[in-house]
Amino acid sequence: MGKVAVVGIGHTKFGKRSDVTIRELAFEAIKEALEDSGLTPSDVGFAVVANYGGFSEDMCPAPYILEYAGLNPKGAMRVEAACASGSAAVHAAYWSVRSGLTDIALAIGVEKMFQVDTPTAVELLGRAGDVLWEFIPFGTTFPGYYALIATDHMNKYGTTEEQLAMVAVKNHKYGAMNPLAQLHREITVEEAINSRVIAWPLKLYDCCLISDGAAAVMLASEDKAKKITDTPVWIRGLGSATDTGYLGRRKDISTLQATVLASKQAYKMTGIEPKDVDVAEVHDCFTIAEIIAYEDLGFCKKGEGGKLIEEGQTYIGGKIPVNVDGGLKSKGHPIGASGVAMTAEIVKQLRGEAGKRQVPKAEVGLVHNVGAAGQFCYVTIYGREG
Amino acid sequence: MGKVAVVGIGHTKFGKRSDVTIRELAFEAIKEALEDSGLTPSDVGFAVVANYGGFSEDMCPAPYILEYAGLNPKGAMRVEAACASGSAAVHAAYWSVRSGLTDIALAIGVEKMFQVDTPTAVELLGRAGDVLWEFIPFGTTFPGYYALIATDHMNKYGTTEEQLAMVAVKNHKYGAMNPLAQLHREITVEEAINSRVIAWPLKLYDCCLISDGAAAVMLASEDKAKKITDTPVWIRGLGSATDTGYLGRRKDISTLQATVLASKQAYKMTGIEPKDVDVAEVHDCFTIAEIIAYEDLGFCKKGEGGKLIEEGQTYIGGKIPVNVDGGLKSKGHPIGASGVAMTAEIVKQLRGEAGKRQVPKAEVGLVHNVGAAGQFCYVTIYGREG
Amino acid sequence: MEQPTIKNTLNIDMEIPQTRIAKFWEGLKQGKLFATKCTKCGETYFPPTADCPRCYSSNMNWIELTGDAELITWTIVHVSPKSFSQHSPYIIAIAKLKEGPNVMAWFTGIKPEDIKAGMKLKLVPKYIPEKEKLSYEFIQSCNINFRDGVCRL
Amino acid sequence: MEQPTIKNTLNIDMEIPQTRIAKFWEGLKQGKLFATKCTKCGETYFPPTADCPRCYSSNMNWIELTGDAELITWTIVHVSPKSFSQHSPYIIAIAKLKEGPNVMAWFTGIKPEDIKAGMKLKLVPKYIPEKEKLSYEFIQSCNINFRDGVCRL
Ligand SMILES: [Zn+2]
Ligand SMILES: [Zn+2]
Repeated sequence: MGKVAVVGIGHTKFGKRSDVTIRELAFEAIKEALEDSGLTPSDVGFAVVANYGGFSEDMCPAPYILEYAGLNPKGAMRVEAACASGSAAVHAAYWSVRSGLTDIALAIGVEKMFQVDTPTAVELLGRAGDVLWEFIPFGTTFPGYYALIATDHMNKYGTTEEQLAMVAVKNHKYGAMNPLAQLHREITVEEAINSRVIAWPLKLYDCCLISDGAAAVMLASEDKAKKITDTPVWIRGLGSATDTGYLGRRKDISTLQATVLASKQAYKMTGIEPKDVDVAEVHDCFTIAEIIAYEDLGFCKKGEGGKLIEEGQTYIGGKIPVNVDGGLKSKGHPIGASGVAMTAEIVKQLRGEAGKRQVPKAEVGLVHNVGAAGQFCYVTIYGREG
Repeated sequence: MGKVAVVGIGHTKFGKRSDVTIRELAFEAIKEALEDSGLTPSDVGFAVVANYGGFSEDMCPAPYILEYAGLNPKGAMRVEAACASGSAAVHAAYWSVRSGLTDIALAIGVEKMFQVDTPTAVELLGRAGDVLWEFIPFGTTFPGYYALIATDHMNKYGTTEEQLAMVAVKNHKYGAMNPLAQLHREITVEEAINSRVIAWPLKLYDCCLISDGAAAVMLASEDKAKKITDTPVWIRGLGSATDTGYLGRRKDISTLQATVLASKQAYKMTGIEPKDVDVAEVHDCFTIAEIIAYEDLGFCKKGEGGKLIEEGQTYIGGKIPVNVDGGLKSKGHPIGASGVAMTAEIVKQLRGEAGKRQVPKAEVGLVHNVGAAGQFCYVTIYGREG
Repeated sequence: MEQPTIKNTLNIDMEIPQTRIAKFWEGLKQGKLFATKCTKCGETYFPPTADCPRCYSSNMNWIELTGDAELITWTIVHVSPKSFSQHSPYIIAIAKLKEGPNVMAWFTGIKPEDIKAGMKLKLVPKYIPEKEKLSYEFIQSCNINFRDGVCRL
Repeated sequence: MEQPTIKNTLNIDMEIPQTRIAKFWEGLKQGKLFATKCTKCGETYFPPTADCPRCYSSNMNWIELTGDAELITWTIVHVSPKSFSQHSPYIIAIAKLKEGPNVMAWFTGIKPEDIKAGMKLKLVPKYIPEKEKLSYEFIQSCNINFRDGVCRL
């Protein structure tokens, strides 16, 4: 069967975008993806919109985004997989092309979180957890979930607060180099460790941001892709898995089983091994999440994620550069947009268009996108070669 | 490329299901679909959950439904296309199988609308419209949207309140014969016409119900399907389209352009014409919607939908039996479940398992599922032959 | 015996930016109705948009509307959403503006039996200072002053 | 000049049925903690489920829990959601029940510096009659009476 490639990308500035509505914000990304691919709305066969929702006005956002971007009457749906919604949209768009039903599909991710105040944003995010048995009775928050995971990881493997802080330092360093990032400020380990506690042991600089942002990627079938662009980036492997909603139902909470399983599927589909990955975007909603992702994706052994960042191996020049766009931590984490934006960044890297943040000779890239506290995981492997 | 078949169906009792949570309700449908197909959770490759949301506790319902039904660690996503979410799930599940990424996919639709009071349900549904330019300033409701469409259709084509009532009479007749339906009461044209006004010219009996319910359908690739069952029902054609969110942006609001375009795609894919369809499930969220669907799907000429029901042509024995399960009108309309439940009903008909409501010699069936006021439309054509 | 339930409340207050069409809201305050018109393809948008869905230009001109319109369709909403419970019944209409776009708004100051498709309407700005609420509505077209939003035929 | 915005509020009150696990809530009222145990495959569920995700049986037995548990992990939530703004900071813990399942609940009556992985906890029912609120929480395991939810070591 035919291959599928990314032939166009769009990525807005992330941050507090109180200058635009969600429709205007999505339009920015869609326009850029169209221009990047040289296509027009009439070329698109199907549009998949990723949006978590609740922060913004539309309960059913897809039609309003399509109308604003002149994409009617193209078929569309919204997909949601909590913080992995963006990757779910990329996978659904991939399926629609790979199934042969359409030649060109557009995955759009968008979120406008600053339309509500912080306690409400914390509430809406907390409700991605088990509302019945965790949120309503105990007010669990997302920093809280990852703090539970962090405490367990620290107890089991001796991971330290300093190592967590080192992830933040790295991601702030690259965020400062990325004009699209929400934060442009390098930080030190000391600053991170001394920042205020959000959910112990996680502090302010361990946590991703509340963000507004949008991204869009255009996928095309093999035949079309070769006509559209000289630099297609091929989707080589895909994997997805879920884990229990109730955290207590998991045997070991210091690992995200969904990551382990989803990445195994993607590696198997491609024949690529972790050591063959040149650059990765991993889901660093919290610093501990990046450390665990190193382990669960096979970039290091279980329990050695803390050591990997301590040795600087995930910087450009290290064994496996990770989140060299700033990550969710410094670039921002507009929920529905994130997975699509990670894809756009990997495409930039494989095209060699990442400027100061370019990983030399990047041939194979990986996107790892987690939904909620590991309830969902999507892994996608991209290559310059198909 | 390989064909895809429905190999298992599940459909709960629709109605006020205050005896169960959304998880327990979805479990009923999933269990039935597994038993019907003879498969186990471990056979499932991917699960797509359709849910509009807002009425029930989980902002991110998929993981909790998967956990409750023992479907972890299978990959999953939620899809939403307003009232067409169920068909969006069937299409996404189809793609996932057709793409070759999995052999077996499960589409699950569920909604629990009775967890909120009626004014809140009206509010949440109204917010599927254009929240910025219709809902917030003018309090548009879904009966209101379809009333605007009805007024226009009546003015243009002379469609009468009696004809609208006749749709309700037919659907109540079949609902009374369907043990899974919410209402089991036949009504008369007089009763319908004299019922209280909801959004003039639509009255109580022109409007679908607030409902709780779930449905699930198991899809399999050609090879697998033949091994699983002797009565696969093949997905032969698919189409989907969108229309503008803001109703004022449409040239003609007496037609749903998305239906016209989506059905053309599906007919073209199959080579089937409207006259070849033996039985149809059409989106009768309001009686006017069924009349317009007759026209937009090509079962009669534009403007003659009222005549078609007046002549009784959409009863069993007529030219094209429509909604002989009671439709959304009498069977109920639990938003996310509806498109999946329509699929289950067509499969029953094509298997010859519809009992008293069986359309004789049904070989080709059509499912028409509209999201919001025509913002989305999904059409799917099923056949006993592939 | 009463069955146990879990009661839960979710309350969301949001603030939706209107920065890029600020002129529209200023216009309403001043009793004027503005639409946007694409400088590239000439399409007119009401509600106004800051970008053109047709040609993707973001160079839009503001044009003042006459408010002249012709009724296409209408409904009378009796069962209203929670947030409109004190307002029902209300008449919602869609009418075609002289300048092109079809617009949805309340149609006020009219008896339902007097409404007919094709009748001339006027779209007028509506400003309720005490509620700081800016909106617009249809009234019957007439020649006398309707600055206070009431049509005196 | 202040930029215009549209303010909007959405308020949802819902009531979630607990009919099929009514015995669990009655148990809490009586100071007892119940789990379900599948009669077919023997799996124990807390929070209780009316159906078994493992073998799809719906024949579940109710078993009373001892409450004995061992701490796995914990956090102290300082930044809380809107609906918990008056409660923070609070300690959330996950502990393994003697009967098998891991449970998440608040851990009360303890100083953060005294918490250690592996420590013995007791999961106890909690009933606040004036608020009609039924819940459960972890306290430090001890031999004396903890009916009022306070651990007196
Ligand atoms: Zn233009
Ligand atoms: Zn069992």
